[in-house]
Amino acid sequence: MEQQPNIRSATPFPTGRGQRSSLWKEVGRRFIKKKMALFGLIVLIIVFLFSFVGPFFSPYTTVGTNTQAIHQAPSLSHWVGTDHLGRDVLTRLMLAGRISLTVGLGAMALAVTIGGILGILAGYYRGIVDQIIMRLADVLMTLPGLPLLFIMAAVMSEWRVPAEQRLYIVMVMLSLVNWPGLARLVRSQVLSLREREFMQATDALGLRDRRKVFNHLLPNVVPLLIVTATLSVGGAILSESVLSFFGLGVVPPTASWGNMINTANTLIDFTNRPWLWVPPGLAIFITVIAVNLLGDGLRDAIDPNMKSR
Amino acid sequence: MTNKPVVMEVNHLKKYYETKASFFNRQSELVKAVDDVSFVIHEGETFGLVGESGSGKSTIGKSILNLQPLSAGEVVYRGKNLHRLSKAEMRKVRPRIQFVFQDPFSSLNPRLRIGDALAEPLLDHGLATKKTVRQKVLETMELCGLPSYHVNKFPHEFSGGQRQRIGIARAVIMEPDFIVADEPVSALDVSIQAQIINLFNELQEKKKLAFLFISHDLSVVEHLCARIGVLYLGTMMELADRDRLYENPLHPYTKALLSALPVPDPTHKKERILLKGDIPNPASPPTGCKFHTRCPLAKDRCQKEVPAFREAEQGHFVACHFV
Amino acid sequence: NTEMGADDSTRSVEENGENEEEPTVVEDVKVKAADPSSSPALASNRGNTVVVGLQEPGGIFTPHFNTSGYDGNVQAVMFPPLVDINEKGEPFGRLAEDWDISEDELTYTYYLRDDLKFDDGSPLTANDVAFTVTLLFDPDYPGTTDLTETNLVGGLDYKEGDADSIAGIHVIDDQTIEFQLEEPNARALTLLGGTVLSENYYGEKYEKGDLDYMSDYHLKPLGAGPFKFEAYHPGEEIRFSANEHYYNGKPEVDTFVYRTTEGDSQQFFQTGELDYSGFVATKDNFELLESMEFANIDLYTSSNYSYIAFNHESEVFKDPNVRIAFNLGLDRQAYIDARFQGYAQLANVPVSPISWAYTDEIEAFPYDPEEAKRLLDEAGWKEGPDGIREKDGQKLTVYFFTTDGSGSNDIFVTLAQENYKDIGVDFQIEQMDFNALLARVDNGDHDLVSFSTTMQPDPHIGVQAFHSSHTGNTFKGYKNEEVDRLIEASVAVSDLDARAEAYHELYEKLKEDPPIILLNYNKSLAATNARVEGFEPNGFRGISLSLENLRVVDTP
Amino acid sequence: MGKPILQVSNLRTCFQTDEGSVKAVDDISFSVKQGETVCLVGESGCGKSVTAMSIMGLLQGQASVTGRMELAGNELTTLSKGEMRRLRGNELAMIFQEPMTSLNPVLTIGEQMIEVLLEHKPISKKQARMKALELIKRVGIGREEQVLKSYPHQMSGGMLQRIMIAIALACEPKMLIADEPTTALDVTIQAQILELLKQLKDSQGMSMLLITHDLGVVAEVADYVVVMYAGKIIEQGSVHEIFFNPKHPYTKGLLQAKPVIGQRKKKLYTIPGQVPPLIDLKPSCYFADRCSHCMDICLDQAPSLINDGDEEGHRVACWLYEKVAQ
Amino acid sequence: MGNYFIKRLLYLIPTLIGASILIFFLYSMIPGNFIDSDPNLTAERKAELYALYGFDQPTIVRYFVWIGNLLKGDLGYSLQFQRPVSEVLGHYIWSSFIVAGASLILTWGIALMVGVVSATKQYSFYDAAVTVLVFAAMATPSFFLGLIVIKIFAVDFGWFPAGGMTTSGVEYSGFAYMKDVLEHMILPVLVLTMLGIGGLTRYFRTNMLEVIKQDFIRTARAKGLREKVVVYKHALRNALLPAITLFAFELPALFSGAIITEQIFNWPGIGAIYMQAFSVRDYPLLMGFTMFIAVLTVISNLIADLLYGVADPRVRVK
Ligand SMILES: Nc1ncnc2c1ncn2[C@@H]1O[C@H](COP(=O)(O)OP(=O)(O)OP(=O)(O)O)[C@@H](O)[C@H]1O
Ligand SMILES: Nc1ncnc2c1ncn2[C@@H]1O[C@H](COP(=O)(O)OP(=O)(O)OP(=O)(O)O)[C@@H](O)[C@H]1O
Ligand SMILES: [Mg+2]
Ligand SMILES: [Mg+2]
Repeated sequence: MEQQPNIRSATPFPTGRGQRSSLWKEVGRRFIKKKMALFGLIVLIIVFLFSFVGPFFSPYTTVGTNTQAIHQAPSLSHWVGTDHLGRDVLTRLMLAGRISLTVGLGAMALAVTIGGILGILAGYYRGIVDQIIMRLADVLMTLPGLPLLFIMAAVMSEWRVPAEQRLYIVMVMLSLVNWPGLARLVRSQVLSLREREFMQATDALGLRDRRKVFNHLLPNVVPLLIVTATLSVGGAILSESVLSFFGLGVVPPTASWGNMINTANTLIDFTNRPWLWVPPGLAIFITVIAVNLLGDGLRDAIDPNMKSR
Repeated sequence: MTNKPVVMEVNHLKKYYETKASFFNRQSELVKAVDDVSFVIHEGETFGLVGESGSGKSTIGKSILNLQPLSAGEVVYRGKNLHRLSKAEMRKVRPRIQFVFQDPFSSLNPRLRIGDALAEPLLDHGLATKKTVRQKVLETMELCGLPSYHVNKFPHEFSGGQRQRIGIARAVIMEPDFIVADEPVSALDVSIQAQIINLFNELQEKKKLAFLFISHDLSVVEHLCARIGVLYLGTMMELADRDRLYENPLHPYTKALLSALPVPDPTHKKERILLKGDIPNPASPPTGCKFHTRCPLAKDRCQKEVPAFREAEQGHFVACHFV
Repeated sequence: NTEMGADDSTRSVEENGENEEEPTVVEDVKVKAADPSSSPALASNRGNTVVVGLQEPGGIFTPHFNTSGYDGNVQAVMFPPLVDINEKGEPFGRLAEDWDISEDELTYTYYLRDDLKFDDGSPLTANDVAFTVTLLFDPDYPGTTDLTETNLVGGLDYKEGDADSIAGIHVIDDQTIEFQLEEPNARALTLLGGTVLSENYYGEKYEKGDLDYMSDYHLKPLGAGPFKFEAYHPGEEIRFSANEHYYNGKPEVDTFVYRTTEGDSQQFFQTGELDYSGFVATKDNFELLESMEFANIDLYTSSNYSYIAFNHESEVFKDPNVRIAFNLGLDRQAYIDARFQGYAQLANVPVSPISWAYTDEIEAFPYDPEEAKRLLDEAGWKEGPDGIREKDGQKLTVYFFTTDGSGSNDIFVTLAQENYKDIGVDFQIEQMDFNALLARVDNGDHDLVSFSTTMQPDPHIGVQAFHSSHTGNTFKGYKNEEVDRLIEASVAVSDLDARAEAYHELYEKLKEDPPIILLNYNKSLAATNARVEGFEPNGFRGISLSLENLRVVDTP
Repeated sequence: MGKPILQVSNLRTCFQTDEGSVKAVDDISFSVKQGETVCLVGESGCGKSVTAMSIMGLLQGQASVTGRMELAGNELTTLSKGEMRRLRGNELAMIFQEPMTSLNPVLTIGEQMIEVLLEHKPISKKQARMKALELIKRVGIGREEQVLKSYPHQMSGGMLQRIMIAIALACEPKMLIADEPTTALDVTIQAQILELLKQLKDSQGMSMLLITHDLGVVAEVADYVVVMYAGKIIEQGSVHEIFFNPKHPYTKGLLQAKPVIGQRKKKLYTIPGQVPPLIDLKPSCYFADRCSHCMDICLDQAPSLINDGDEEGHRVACWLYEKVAQ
Repeated sequence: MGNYFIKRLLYLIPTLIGASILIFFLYSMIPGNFIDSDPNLTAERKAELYALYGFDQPTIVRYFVWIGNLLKGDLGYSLQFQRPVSEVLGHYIWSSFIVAGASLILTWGIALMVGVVSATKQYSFYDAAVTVLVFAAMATPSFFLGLIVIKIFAVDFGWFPAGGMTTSGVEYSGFAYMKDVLEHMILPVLVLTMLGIGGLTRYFRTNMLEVIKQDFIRTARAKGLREKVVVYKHALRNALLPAITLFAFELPALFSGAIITEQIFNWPGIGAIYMQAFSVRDYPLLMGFTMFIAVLTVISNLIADLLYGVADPRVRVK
């Protein structure tokens, strides 16, 4: 553990108190100016609080089936009604949020990590490393996504994974499908960064590879990663719901927004019991919009076109 | 002329780029960016390289410092053939030979503070410890005319001239004995230009550095360089001491350059040699003397024969049939 | 208020589980359309054509060769068997006018109707029957009809040896055919008296041991049913026209269409694309159909049922008391009520209540968690610190495999998990598609697995797999000599009363050593656009028997 | 020299940015006479290009432009969008700073030249083509047929710069704004282009506003010089006056800093410091903190542009001279 | 050209070999097979059938048999349909194609329009409204969108058929048939379009906003060109360039069917068939289809590169 490639360790100049604006502070300042993005952030925070803190305020338990109170319309005791097992939809909505948000963020983080690292490696080392990584990505990209998920779901279920961990497998599956595209994106960015003069400058200074990659390449790929990441969060939440549609997502009775909508997959529920599908639908919609607004804002804030003057 | 030791010796340097002519035409074109150029630079000397945009100046600079592979020729730095060194050996030599990039902004990592950018190579090469590095960075910044309060700023917070000085500081801080400075002033306006020229003069005096100074501005080069080479389409056209070159240019291209240089004096109406035509495509350079398409003196012979690069007077080399 | 009504019908179970009231199960009913004239124009303008929804078949319309059950539905339109079964599960003659079973039950003689014709006008004779049975014993036969069970004399010689014909088949004359069995088997009547392939047509290129050529005929069926094949548009529809050569006379309807529908077909019936459609029997669907005033509704009990099978090779379930505890510990009635709201019935024996073999004298296991706990304790499964039972340091965790846990089908898994947790069982749910489920059950990866039977024309189908000699994998490891004997007895005679008695005894035995957890008998819900008359779906054969009686009436 | 063809008065251009309001051009006035070449000089970022763009009316939606700009009697700020459009490229043309990026990469040179002619002149396509060929010849590029069919990337920087000039000249404008038309070029090519512009001025009586920071170029082509610093005009006068009698310390500094062949010095003169950021400037002389003659008043009051009396048209904005005038 | 093309084609080989290996082994890892899907089979019968279909051989051997047949152009024989895979695909792919094609055209058309308007009226009400709508479409699960559309347009209003490709029970031909199919197409196309439009619209908007900032647009304005000419001739053309790659990427999607949408609308497309084949483990069909898509993907990547080169005069592939 001697020489960790740590960006901060190389900083003998701790940012002084105040006055001088650091890059991130400036990003923050610009970000706050973007009203839409700020709005997105606030909404997202609310959604998080709703999901992770909300259930503590609910009088209903996590599973709490009650076969005497099925399909009740919204009332004072059940603000958004009950489902086909008499469970409180609001409580389930909050709990489902934990799953959906975790899957969304987790799948995104994984895909971004895998795609980011492989993309950087491919772009930086080129040659054989590039060939191997990119051919792998090509091959994965030739497989249509949904079938691939199916296959993996079937295989994983054979490996008897405990129910609590299914969630993580869904995340892994989604990120496995998504990384090749991201790796491509990052790679092309790195290829062009490589040609930038500041990378040539690191050559001229004779820096070690590790330093080049971690101190110079990585920070410049981060904005791209942030934007793709925020864009893919929504996608992942939706994909989880698609997996649920085919019974491949999280295992019931665990709720996710996706499988909550699924319980209303007949025209009868659709027409007669909107409280079953409107809340989770709205939750996904709001989250996706919030995350995308946030992504747009972050991109703008981080990429100020680097105006020279 | 000088008996100072040679720092850098460039022999028959060639650098060809392969480019694809068009998408469906797979026959790649060979851009002869640098075509057989030789010169030496002595200790403490500033060698100027002039020539219009695209004539191969930066390419020479980068090739010398082994920032890109060569097509042919050799570069010898204090007895070591740079392009034959192993990766580890090269890393040892790196701090001794430095490069100041043409475009200071693009050669600085936009997300690295200046202090870190300067400290990083020192730490990486073990030339300073974490304790001493700060002092060293601040000293160098001072030397290059950057007040110490800039140390925590990001590149985009500087003006062009300041950035250029950061680039210079980054080279100087390694205490090299040879620096390639690639057009450090041509993108700047006059007052900043002047600051940098002054800085170079000072450094050279204080640290006895050898420079390869690349520029296309003859008036700047005159201020700085002891010897000057004139490049046209990757080929050296003329090479001489400063005074000889400016007082007695031999090559018609050098003459044209000097005469075309606008003089900041509205009353000065001088005779100007107007060249005709455009700079030829470097992928299909003219046969014979590369300059013949624009040369006022061109004869049939120039189309066919490549003029030799010969010593016309003592220490004054030129490649022209008519000198 | 209908919501209240639902509450009334939902039964509540008191803590002690004793104070049970009879559950309310909705009676089978037929409801006439309130306003036939409200039929959508799309249907009313269709003329003398009837359209029925069907899941996409595989496109193999040769009987015995299909791989998908939906192909079977298509075949049923064109291929009547010699002997069919009626709505009570009793055999009756179709192509065969009558049959004889010898005293020793080893000789089966079928008497075909006079003048039988395939739909191209060619005659249908006993030779065709012989050809069909022979074909099914061909070593290269790739389908799933398995006649070895009938113990036909010479069948195995043909299949595995080099006999070039089957010794037990005797064509007496064009209308009479006789089969010789080695041992009696009550099922032989319908198995041998199945659908008939034309020898002239399907057998033209037949050579023993090579059936590859058959695939050329899969999309060009030649049958003798009420309708003959017209056209197949994969993914869209299969079109039939009335068969003038049908033995019961040409049907009134000119054209019959099976239209492909996946999953929910409500919208298609509602918009008039379908004249007849089956629905999942639920309160929701029933009410919905009532609200469509042009719909004749038919609620009937099907011959299938749902159950949960144990993995009998698992140590946990070797002890019959543990299996009984699992039966007692599950509040099946609550599940059925929540899921079907009265539109299904708790199963007590492994045969449908519409079958002649059914009895209500054997009681279903009650919901009795206390007794379940006691049995588990007795079996050595003691409650651990986390509430989950343990034995020899091993937790009582069971893996339950199911295909339908998603969407609104999560009712069972959710409730079962709660119920079993109450008695100290950690119930883990594994959801997968049917094929994977079967493969993994084959491997014995499961502890419990949920199944629903197909329609069961014979009660034997429901129990045959409990026989220890049965090599099917689901009940591998289940062995009870008494049960074996009773199963054998139930097919040893062909008299239905005698068989019924044998079954009752068997069911009693099975309750003591339960191989499965019975869940529910299903009901089926069907709706007909009132412009069509004659649909009489039954729990054994669906609509196939009534197709020949269809009639389009002008809605007033 | 004739009457003023372009009269700019009190032009102010402000950009609203996230950081605040950028006064890129701050209350400037000048005029260009018929057939005259006015040079706009100043350090990088002092607002030269923005001035040009404001006159062209190309900043709509991005910046607030106020003031009066009169072109041959037409008040540009009151023109409708359509009228302004008809004027642009026709009577008022502009050459942009960066030829490489200023031409559409996916259209041929020909298309881009012809479309402007078709837009403004009542001629047929064929005639427009002929005219385009002629223009290419005029700016000194041979092989005109071939050039017409080429895409921008197939041309060198110098050729593109001349094509930009050709496009600007296509409709024979009365007024040409050339924004650093030679910065990217080699001195030999630069000389060619300056020569061409001079010829046009003489042959067509075209007026020109030339933006540059190269004092050599100014000396060669300008009749009149306007010196800008941080969005303001700090000095203006005839080319002679500016070069031989500069008043403002900044102008003086600029002239001194320029290295001149044959006049080698040990150390070049430099102006210390740098241009202040243009955001939220307080009233003061913006040059004050770099000025060696800085006085108290310079720090809290902006000097106005005054006529220094010496010669018609030589004006300077500096407190040093304000005092003299008083 | 020729040389380069051959080189590119050669590059495809390792990718396709990799894809074939991955496809084959992934599918072979799925539990279950065709024969297992009948629970009533006895073990003996099962073993017989295994041998009959060759399932009893080692995976490697089966891979080589499969790839060998593939190389001969034989995609295999569908177990479920008892017909050659190519024949089955040939039938269903086209019905998927017409829906996907129609929706592709619509999606691109609308995305283009939105891009143009957003670029010319950035931050306007219109821009904001479109953005929200686009996000809404992006945020709706496909099956759900399908349900909504069926409920509203088919059941309640009865404007369009609820599903299928033709009206059953009637025999149309010629123009009437086309009209019938067209009517049935509307809803699935609508759903597919709404699903696809989100990303693309964002993409075009960004592209247009990027292009409109470029210097040459300023030049075009300085030339006094009409705004329409500036936007459509100068800006749009450049904004479309990077989309060409994207367009080629969409090609395989044209043939791969929309599993969920097709299922919901009963559209006789390859997506629905894929699901069905999956549920009975019709491996020859599954693998044949997946391989077909893999080949298409690889080819369209190639086409994308080539097209880009044709469309953008600047492109010089290094
Ligand atoms: N990576 C490259 N690939 C292909 N051609 C190149 C490459 N780099 C430079 N060239 C070509 O080589 C020639 C010389 O380029 P170089 O950058 O050395 O010119 P320069 O003299 O430094 O010009 P400038 O004054 O504009 O910096 C030019 O024609 C250029 O187009
Ligand atoms: N769109 C814009 N938004 C905000 N600020 C701008 C914008 N365009 C220009 N500016 C600012 O206006 C000032 C003047 O810019 P301008 O381009 O006119 O400088 P210039 O004198 O032409 O410089 P150069 O010699 O480098 O071309 C600069 O500080 C610049 O940052
Ligand atoms: Mg250069
Ligand atoms: Mg400018």
